[in-house]
Formats: sequence, structure tokens, C-alpha cells
Amino acid sequence: MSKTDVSRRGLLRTGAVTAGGLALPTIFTAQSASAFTNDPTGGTVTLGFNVPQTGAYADEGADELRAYQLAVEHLNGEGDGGMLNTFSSKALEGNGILGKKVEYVTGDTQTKSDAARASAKSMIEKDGAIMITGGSSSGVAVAVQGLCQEAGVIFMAGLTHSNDTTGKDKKANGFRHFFNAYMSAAALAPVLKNLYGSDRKAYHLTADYTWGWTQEESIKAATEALGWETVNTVKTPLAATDFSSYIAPVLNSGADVLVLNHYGGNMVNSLTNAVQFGLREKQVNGKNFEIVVPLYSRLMAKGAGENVKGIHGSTNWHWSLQDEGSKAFVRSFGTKYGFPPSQAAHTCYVQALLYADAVARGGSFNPCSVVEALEGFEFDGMGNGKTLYRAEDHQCFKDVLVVRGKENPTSEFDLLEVVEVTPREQVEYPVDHPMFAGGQLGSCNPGA
Amino acid sequence: MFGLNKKDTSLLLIVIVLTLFAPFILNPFPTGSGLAQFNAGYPDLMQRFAIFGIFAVGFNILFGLTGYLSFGHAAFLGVGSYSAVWMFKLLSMNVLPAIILSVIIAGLFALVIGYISLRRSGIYFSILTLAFAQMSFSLAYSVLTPITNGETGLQLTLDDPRVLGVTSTADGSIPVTNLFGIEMRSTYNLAVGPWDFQFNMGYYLCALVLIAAFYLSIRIFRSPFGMMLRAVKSNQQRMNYTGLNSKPYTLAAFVISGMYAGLAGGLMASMDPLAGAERMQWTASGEVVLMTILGGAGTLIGPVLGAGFIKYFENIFSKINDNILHSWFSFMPDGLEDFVVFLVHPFIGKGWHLTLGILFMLVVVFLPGGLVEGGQRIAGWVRGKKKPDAHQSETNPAE
Amino acid sequence: MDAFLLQILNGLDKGSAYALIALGLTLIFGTLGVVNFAHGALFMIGAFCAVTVQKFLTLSVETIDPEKTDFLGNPLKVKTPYVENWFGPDIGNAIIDWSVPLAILFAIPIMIAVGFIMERGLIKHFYKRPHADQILVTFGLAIVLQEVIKYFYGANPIPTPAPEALNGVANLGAIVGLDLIYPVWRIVYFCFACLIISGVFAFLQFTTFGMVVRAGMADRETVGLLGINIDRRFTIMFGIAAAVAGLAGVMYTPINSPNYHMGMDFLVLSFVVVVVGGMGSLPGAVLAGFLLGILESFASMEWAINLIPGINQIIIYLVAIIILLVRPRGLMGRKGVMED
Amino acid sequence: MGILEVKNVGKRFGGLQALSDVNLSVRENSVHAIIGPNGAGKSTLLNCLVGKLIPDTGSVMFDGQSVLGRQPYEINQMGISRVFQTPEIFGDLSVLENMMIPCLAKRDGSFELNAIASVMRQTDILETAEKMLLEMNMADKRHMNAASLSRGDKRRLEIGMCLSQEPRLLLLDEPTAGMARADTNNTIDLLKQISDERNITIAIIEHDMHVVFSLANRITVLAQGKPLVEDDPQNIRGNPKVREAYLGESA
Repeated sequence: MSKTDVSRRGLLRTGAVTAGGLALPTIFTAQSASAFTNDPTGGTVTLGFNVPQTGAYADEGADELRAYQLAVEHLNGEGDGGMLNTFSSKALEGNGILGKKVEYVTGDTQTKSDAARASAKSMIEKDGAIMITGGSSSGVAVAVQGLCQEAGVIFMAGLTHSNDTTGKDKKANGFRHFFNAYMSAAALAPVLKNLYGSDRKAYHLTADYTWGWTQEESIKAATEALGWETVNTVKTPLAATDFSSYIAPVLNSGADVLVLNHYGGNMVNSLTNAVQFGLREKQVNGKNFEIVVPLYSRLMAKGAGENVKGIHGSTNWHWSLQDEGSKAFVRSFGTKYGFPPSQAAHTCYVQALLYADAVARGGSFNPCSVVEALEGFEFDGMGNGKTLYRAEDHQCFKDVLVVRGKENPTSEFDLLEVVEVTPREQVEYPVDHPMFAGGQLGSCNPGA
Repeated sequence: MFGLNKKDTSLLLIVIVLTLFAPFILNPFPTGSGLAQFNAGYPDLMQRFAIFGIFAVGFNILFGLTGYLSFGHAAFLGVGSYSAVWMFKLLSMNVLPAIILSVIIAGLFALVIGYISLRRSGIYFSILTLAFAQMSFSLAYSVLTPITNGETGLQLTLDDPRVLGVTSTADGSIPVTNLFGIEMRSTYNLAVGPWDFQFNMGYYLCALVLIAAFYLSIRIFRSPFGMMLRAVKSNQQRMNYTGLNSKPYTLAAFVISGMYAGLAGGLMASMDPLAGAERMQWTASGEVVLMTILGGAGTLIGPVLGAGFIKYFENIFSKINDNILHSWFSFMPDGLEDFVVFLVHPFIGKGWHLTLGILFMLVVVFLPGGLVEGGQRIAGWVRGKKKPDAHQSETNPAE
Repeated sequence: MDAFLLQILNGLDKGSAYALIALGLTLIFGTLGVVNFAHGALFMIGAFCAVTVQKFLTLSVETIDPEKTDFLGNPLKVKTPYVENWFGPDIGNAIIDWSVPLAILFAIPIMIAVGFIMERGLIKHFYKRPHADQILVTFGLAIVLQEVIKYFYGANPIPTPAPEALNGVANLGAIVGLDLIYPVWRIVYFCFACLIISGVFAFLQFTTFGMVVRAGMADRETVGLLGINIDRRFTIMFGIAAAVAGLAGVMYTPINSPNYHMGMDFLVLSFVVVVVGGMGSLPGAVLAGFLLGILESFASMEWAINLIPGINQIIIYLVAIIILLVRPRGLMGRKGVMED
Repeated sequence: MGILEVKNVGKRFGGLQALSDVNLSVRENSVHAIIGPNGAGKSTLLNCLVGKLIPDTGSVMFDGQSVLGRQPYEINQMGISRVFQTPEIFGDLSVLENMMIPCLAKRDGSFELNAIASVMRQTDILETAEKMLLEMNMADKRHMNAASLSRGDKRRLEIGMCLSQEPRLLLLDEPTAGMARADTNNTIDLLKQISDERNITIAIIEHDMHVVFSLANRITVLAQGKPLVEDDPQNIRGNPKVREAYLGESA
């Protein structure tokens, strides 16, 4: 018997059939059969969509899953093709990937690192998935990215905003299309300066975990560069539901801007509480008190209801964008599901397409070929204008949207309006930027 | 055999057979078939079955025997995992020292928490353990990030010092966990006709540890010490007036079950070198309580069954999606197919929690003794006998 | 000084929610001897009563507005709630605006009914079963209840604002010359909690029914020997406990948008509160609720965090441990309740 | 010198002086009864002897050693076994296991981490337990669940468990309370037999005069927390103070 690394079910599915009947046990070894993990040898290729289906981010996960299903349809040549028509690369022909029909398996990350890894492992070991994608938090993204690196499959991150994902925890087999905390801050800062001036005192409330810290670090650096003074930064427990005892001290702190470095349920509650305490009507130092939410999500904005009105933040993508790619995607998605897609859905859809395209351009499912095809890849027609996958850290660079909670929404989806599209050059940073320091990309791992 | 009576020996043999042949038993359906979805014979899940089996067996030594309901046992599992990962980072990728350290650290941690918590009994004890575990979780998530790496979880990096071993392999990746050179992730694939079976080194290490842990638990159940623990549960007053000090007995049970949890945590990290803080959350502690009660508290095999049951649902049912449902029911006429899928839909995929909740209720309502009682009833029914009468079954509660 | 007063108010407010949930939990412990892990779910169901009422009131007719387009470029469908059509925009909007207070009327019968069904249909069969079985079955029930809610309402929080008139802030300190600004609805919540708590106490103290229940809590067998059907009264107490939790949930919705797992968030904390207060003691539960609420607020102040990093994350558990070690049966617990 | 010497023991609960200046001497191998009307402080005194309560004043010496401040299990290890008013046995365990536990406590002391050996291979323990079951006439019930025994059998089991430790002093707290006449007589016979056949001291707290006068060869009468008299049974019977104490109660 010989040893193999990680199991390979994909090849066995067809291999076993040829072995046939009640033949004597045949022992397969990866070395002789294939050069990389889960090499799809039949007529199909399996992708793993690992999204939160239970817990606080279940709705976001459901939207991601919808986007993936749409992407699979388009890849297999069903439906209207969506962004395949606007994508600058034309390697995909609507006949699956490299002629293999795309199939998928789904799993539940539960927004827990352990569960997400278990689910991804089962996709790799049991279902023979060649690529894992999805997720709604940075902890999960980093954990699954690490797993994929070890197992030798590609990871296309879903919604993950922490600097660490392509900073100190970056991995050669992982790619992130979503923007990050640094880019949010870089995009927001000039807009905030225009709106609120350069003489402001900011008070930060920050979710007490890694994403929150990188968000705080980024926005603090960006606003201080404008001349803003940081009055205080306070960490709030992730499990907190009532933020009143953190909001109350803001009232008499002398600050005139409150920055909420919160996401998801934390953001909904802290914003609601802040508005309850009358912060939006408050006057400090002769100026209107302002609230800023650096990372916005439409799904979460909905949870905060009226409270988001007039509040600025940044977002990766929004359905109201008028470029051809976005319009095509919104049309496909809206026609199929009856409502516009979220930014998480957009990222996941694009990630699936980008992976397929990279395989097609490289002509192989081998992760190293995919990595090579994606590194330094520049494309257009997927929303957010010209986009680059930087080779050095596998971070995507594209335009970032600054948005504001809409005063007079016309429908339940029409909650945010785009204030400014910050061009890519403004949010770029050098690879060795201190906020992204530490960690190494390593080299691509094909698994075998 | 093995110093056990006939009944216990056969129980142990059953467990040995089940664990060693798990790759076959858990993969009953041919790979290509629609029912392959229900196959659980892949390394990660098999490892989880064994690891949570160990965790639950250990928990049962405390809860099943002494009746002390700890709501913070996940803390020991978490501490075990962290210790193991630190061992990988600093010492070597060999799992043996890592596992030994996790058992020791978890045991010490249990000694401290147990010493304080066991000053109270009943629900006051439960809340004390819960409070300690939640404190560990909250701090691991935030303030202790330098040690625990917070939300992301402690993982290996390309620049770990690793005294006995290499920082990174020749091709620039992180070395993998091994037992004296045998890699935990290496897997043999065996194809028989349309089936294929996976034999994973890591799983077999877990399986051997499970068998050892299970054997030890039988010995403890049948020992004078085990009898004293049952006496603690039955009547502490009498115990004290019989010249026995119940405190060290319960503390010993607490530490032993904490060490089992640490062992499970160390194994978990050995299979997958990452330790997340959620492992210590109260829901994780609650899970092992549920496993034990579901399987049958105080019975030997029950906790293992309960652990398997819950992990199966978590990993298999959560992965069934509408697409798969449609492929199963595609033989039906279109309208009926959609209707059946619509009916089943709430219980699979994102609804796996619902299914689990319903099953909890059904089991506890209809099988008061947990899954073990279900097994006994089936066995009794097969033999055509009525259930053995109450005295018999009560005097020998450790089936 | 102001900061301290504000934090006391915040603490009383958090404490109100803890106290209301803990009160119901203790009633159930004390009367039925059941460990009810589904009690958090009752709080959550109460909150979703408010959501449901809001949904009913905003049931709308769709009319096409050809002037505007939706996100796909089709003519925009404008929704007008029926109540606006029936009563005119002013009254209609006012009714929708007051949906949370209106939901109280709706929640009381619903919650009592839920309580009765739970007790008669399920809990009743578990009186004589071990606590472990009670935990398993009520935990299963809690999961089922929250998954059902998730199925119908999704996982995202749903905004349920307070009436416009009660949505602002009030300057509480104006009378004494302090600048003490506090949200009106939170004041309402605190007063409401006090009202409910005193209502429950008065009911138990001054009615014959309450006296029998109290006697039953102290010694179930003796009361049974008097030929009084204590079980039926206990069923009613379960309904009352469910209603208290439900009302706490309804009124909580404007403070934080409800979501399907909010019950679990409160469950563990309220267990800690009940135990710190002392098993079987109603005043203990209320006292512990307010005490822990206030301590939690103080611990989140900056000087506390600077003094002991992370104290805001663990304060409740730390206090629970200290109290239980100093006072073996919590603040006001009776001997022998749930000690074995 | 008696085997148990109680000197000047006093105990106060809030405003109530439960015991004051209690002196008592239990002679080796005697059957010593402590009687008194309700509220006389019998139970308080007993609890002071076994370590459940610590008296405010005075001393309790067992075989020359003080028992004060010791835990119940330590006092038991010194050689004092206690039988409760309502039988305290291990209800979830079998009768045989109930009998084995005190034997193990006798052999291994108050704590022994004997976690690997099999219970069923502790032949010495099994032998002692089986022998005691025979003596108690309970051998046929050895596999029964102790909770399902009759009240009288539970009492026998409890007494047997205490005896299997070969204590030097056996304390009985109203051992026949709530028993039917026949069971009471059986218990009296059993205790008589024990005191005749074994080298053991018995101290008994009792309400029932029939039991006391059938068994005791020395009696202390307590009233209002104070010892009234200590004497032989025949002298107690005619003592006017005792009559007064009891009549006072019954009137």
C-alpha cells in the first residue's frame, strides 16, 4: 500500500466504475493517477459553496448561495449568461469549465471556524470539490483559506473585510475579491473631509475581535491623516446586544463624530442605540454630531430600519451601479429571484466566474495553474470598473463605493445611495504596508 | 477478557469492531448513487465521531456517575486544543507530545475549576462551571488574543520556531502533523466495485485512542472508585457518615473527565491544527451535555452513540440542498416532486437545526433512557422478550 | 457623576429585561420544578408578536406607479397599507406608528396560550423526570421554536421602532439641574418592567390564588394533601410566566431589532441571574437582575476596563462566581431547592 | 472513663439555648439511651457528636480524642457509625453494593483512587459484605435495588452497613420511628442480638419508652437542653423529675 495526501474522491468516482463489478480490491494512489487534489476526471467538476446557513448571517449566506446557483447556471450555458456577456475575458464559453459540467455541493459554516473547516473538509474529502468559496466573516475566511492551502485546493473568499485575510494570514491558494478595512478607510476619508471638515473629534466603538481591530486601525489612521482628533477608542464585546452603556459615555466626551466599527447584528444594535440616545440630533462644538459606519451592508442596513438614514459608510458593490456588468448581473439575479442582489451575492458570483475563467485561461484545474492565471490578472466588466488581482498578496483592487442611508427609499431594497465611487488608485497600498505586515504568501499547493 | 466480565467484554468488542471497520460501516451506499449523500465514511467526519465520542465518554464519567452536571466542559477541550497547537508551533509536529501536553494542561485547569466549583452542588455547581467556561471563552476571544489568536483561531504559520523540526518544508508550506513520521492526513483508498472506502491514518489514531478511552471508562465504571461515584449521586449524606469523603471523589471524577476533554481537544488539533475560541462557548458545552443525555447518561456506550448522532446531523443534513432533493425525487411526476421537495425543504440544509431539535424532543419523550434504551427495546423485541424488570436493570445501570 | 447616573439608568434598563425573564424562570422552577431552557424562546416569541402585529398593520395593496421604475426597469409597484386606505393616511400612519404598544394587547392572549399549550402538551409529562431530561426536551423545544420563527421571518434583525412620540430623548436631570439625557423608550421600558414585576408580586401576595401558589412553592405535597388541585394553578402560573417573558420581549423590540436567536442570547444570562438571586426566590431573581444589569454597565466604563482588561466581557460571570462562593444559595435562595 | 465523654456542651441557635452544660458518659459495651420530650435537644446533641454541628462550649471526647471540628467522615473513621431516623441508604445501588461500600471505607479509608481494579474482584470485601447480608437475613435480596426494599428491610440494611464497619460506637437516632409494632419488635430483637454478640457500644436516642426499656442498661434524660438525670433503667422508671418532664409535655 502506498500513501497519499488527503483523499481524492473525484477520481475514484469514475475510476471505481471502470474497476467494475466485484473485482478484487484495487488500491489507488494519487501519485500515479493525478498531479493534484480532486482532479476532475469525469464529465463534471464539483465546486464547494460553504456559506453560513444558520446563525446571525444566515440570510447573507442564503443570498450568497443564490448567487452561486446563478453563476453555475451561467457557466453551464443556462439562463441569460449574466456577466459572462460583459466580462472582458472571453475564455468561458458557457459549456461548463473546460467542457466539464459544473456541479456543486453546499455546506453550513455556522460562522464558526471549526464548523466551517469541517464543512470544507467534507467537501474536499467526500465530494471531491476542487474549489471552496463563500463565507461571511473574516475568522471563517482565514480558517478555511488555511485549510485549502494545506489540502491543495483553491479558496475564493466570500465576504471578508479584515486586513488580515490578504495581510498576515494570506495564503497562495486563496484569493479575495472583496475589499478590506484599509480600502474602506481610504475611500471614506476624503468624503468625510468634504462633508464634515478637517476639524473633528472622533469616538470609536469597535467590536472586540480581529476584524474590528483592523477596521479601527485603518479608519483611525485615515481620519487622523485628515487632521481629525481621536478622542477615544472603546472595544465592545462581540456578544453584546445592548450598547447603551458604551453609547452613553459618548454624550459628554466632547466628540462630534461616532465611528461604529461593527458589522452584522452588532452594527444594527449599536447604530439603533446610538440614534436612540439622540446622537443624530445632537450639537457638539457648534457642529452637527455625525455617525459613521465604515462597512455597510444593505441586508444589515435593513435591520436598522430608519436609523441608517443619512449615515455614511462604504460598501464593496451596490445594485444601483450603472455599469454594464452590474446591470447584467442585477437583471439575471432579479429576474430569477425577484429582488436585487446584495454585495455578498455579487462578490460570490464574481468569485465563481473568476475561478472558472482562470481555469479556462490556464487550461487546467491544477491549483497552481489557477494561481498563475489569477495572479496579476486585470479585467473589467464585473462591476466596479477595471479590477486587478495583485500577484503579491492575492488582494483585488477596484473602485470602492461610498454610500449613504437613503432619506426617501422607494422600496424595501432601496436603502442606500451611492455618494461617490472612489477610484482604484486612491485605495491602493504597497504590499509591505505595515497594516498588512507579517505572514507569507507561501507557494501554491496542488496537494499531491 | 481484559479484566472485564463477559457482558463488558462483548460491549468492548462491539466498539472495537465498529470503530475499526467504520470506513466500511459508514459508507454503505455506492459512491455514484443518490443515497451517497448519507455516507459518513470520510476522514474528517469519522475523526469527529471518535473525538466527540471520547469527549462524551469522559463527560459521562462525571455526569453519568456522580450526577454533577457541568455546563463548562468545552473549556477543557478548548484548552487542550490550544496547548496542542502551541506544541506544534514551538516543539514539533509530532502529535504525541502535543496530546500529552493537552491532557496535562486540561487536567490542571480542571483541577482549579473543579476545586472551586465543587464547593457547591446541584444547579449552583452547573452555573459555576458555566461561568468559568464563558469567562474562558470571552477572554480567549478578546483580551487573550496574543495566546489564542482570537476570533480567527490559533493556527500554524510559516514562521513558527519549532525546536524539533522545520519551520517550513522544502516547497514552502507548513509541515503536517505526524506520529513519528506517519502523517495524520495520509489516506489509503480502497475501491471495491462501485464503492470506495477511505482509510485515514488520523482516523485510526483517533479510533485507537477512543478504544483505549472507552476501555478505561469501563474499568472506571466497574471499579470501587466508580461505585463510590455512584454512591455520591445516590446519597452523599450516607456516604459522609460511612467514613467516605465525597469531595476528593467528585474532584477526581471532574479532573478525569476534564482530562478526557483535553485529550479530545488535543486530538482535534492533531487532526486539524487550528484551535478556535468557539470551541469553549457554552453552546459547545451544551452540545456534550446533549450528546450524553441523548445517548443515555450513565450508560457506557450511550455517550458515544449520542456524539455520533449529533455530529452526523450537523455534517450530513446541513449539506443536503434542494438540488439534491430534486435528484432524489425526480422519479415522481413534476407537480408531486415539487410538493415533496417543498415539504422536506424546511428540514434539510439550513433547517438541520430544526430536524435536530425535533429529534431531541422525540427521543426524550419516547425513549427516556436515550438511544441506548431504544437499542435495548429493539433487542428485546427481536428476542421476543419483555424488557427485563426494573430491579434488574436498575441495579446494573451501566449497560 | 453624570456618567455614573447614566450608567445606573442603563443598568436598570438592562436589569429590567434580565429581571422579567428571570422572574418567569423562577416561577416555573419554583412551582413546577422544571428547568425550562425554552424560556428564552418565549421572550423571543413575544418580540415576534410585535413584529407580526407590525406586519399585519402594514399589509398593503400594490398599485403601479408608471412614473417610477424598480431595479429591473419595470414600473414601480407602490405599496399602501390597508389601514391607510381605510382610515386615511393620518390615522392609518398613527396606528402603524403605535404598533409596538398595540402588540401588547395581542401578545398577552397569545403568550398565555403558548404557555398553556407548552405546559399541558409537553412539560406536564416531565415533572417526575430527571432534570437532565427536562433540559434536553426544553432545549429541543427552544431550537424548534426559533427555527420556526427563522423559517417565517428570516435570520436578519427586523426593525420595529417605537412610536414617534416616545422615540426621542428626555432630559431627566432637568429638575435637579443635571444634564441627564436619556431615551424615552428606555424609561418607558423600565417603568413597564416595574409595573409587571409589582403586578406579579401583588397577584401572589394578595389573592387567594397567589397564596395557594406560594404555599405550593414552599411545600407541594402538603398543599396537595389539603385537596387543592395545585396542578391546575401551576399551569396557570406557567401561562403567566410565559406572558411575562413575552411582554418583556414585545417591549424590548424598539430597543434592539429582534432576530430569531435573541432568546438564546438572553437564556444563559437569565439562568445566571436566577441562580445568583437564589433558586426559588422571586425577590432574589428581580434583585439579581437589576444588580447584574448595573454591574454590567459599570464594568463597561473606561476606568473599569483600564483597571482590569476584559472586565466588561466577564463581569456577570465573575460576579456570579463570587456571590455563589460567598453565599452558597445565591442572594436569597432557600435551602434544598435544586441542590441535588 | 467512658468511651464517649461529653463535657459541658452548650449550643445556641439565635435566641434559643438548645443545649446547656450537657455532661454525658457512655461506658464501653453498654447500651446507653438518651431520652427526653420533644425539643429537649436530643437531635442537637446527636449532631454535635457526629460532626454535623459544632457546639459553642464544652468538649466531646471519643476514646480519648476530641471529635470537635472534625468532618462526619473523619468521626466515622474514628469508629462511630450512625443510623438515621429515616434509613439513609444508597437507593440507586443494589443491596450488595450498599453493603460493600462501608467495607471499602473500612479497608481503604476516606478516599482511595481505586479506579482500575474491578469491584467484583475485591474478594475480601465481597466476603465481608455477603457475610453481613447473611447475618441480616438479606442474602436473597442482594441484587435488589435498595430503594425498592421495604421500610423494615431498609432499616436492617442500614444497621448492617454500620455493623460491617465494626464500629466501636453505634449511634441510633429513633431507629423505630414510624414503624409498625411488628417491625419495631424485630428491630429491638436485632439490636439486642447485636449488643449481646458483639463487642460494641450502642447509644440510642429514642422517644418510645418500650424500646428504651427493652434495650438500655443506662439512660440519660434530657429536658430543655439540660441533662436531668443519668441512671440505670429501674431507677429512671420511678424518678419523679422524669415523670414531671414527660407529664409536663403530655399535659
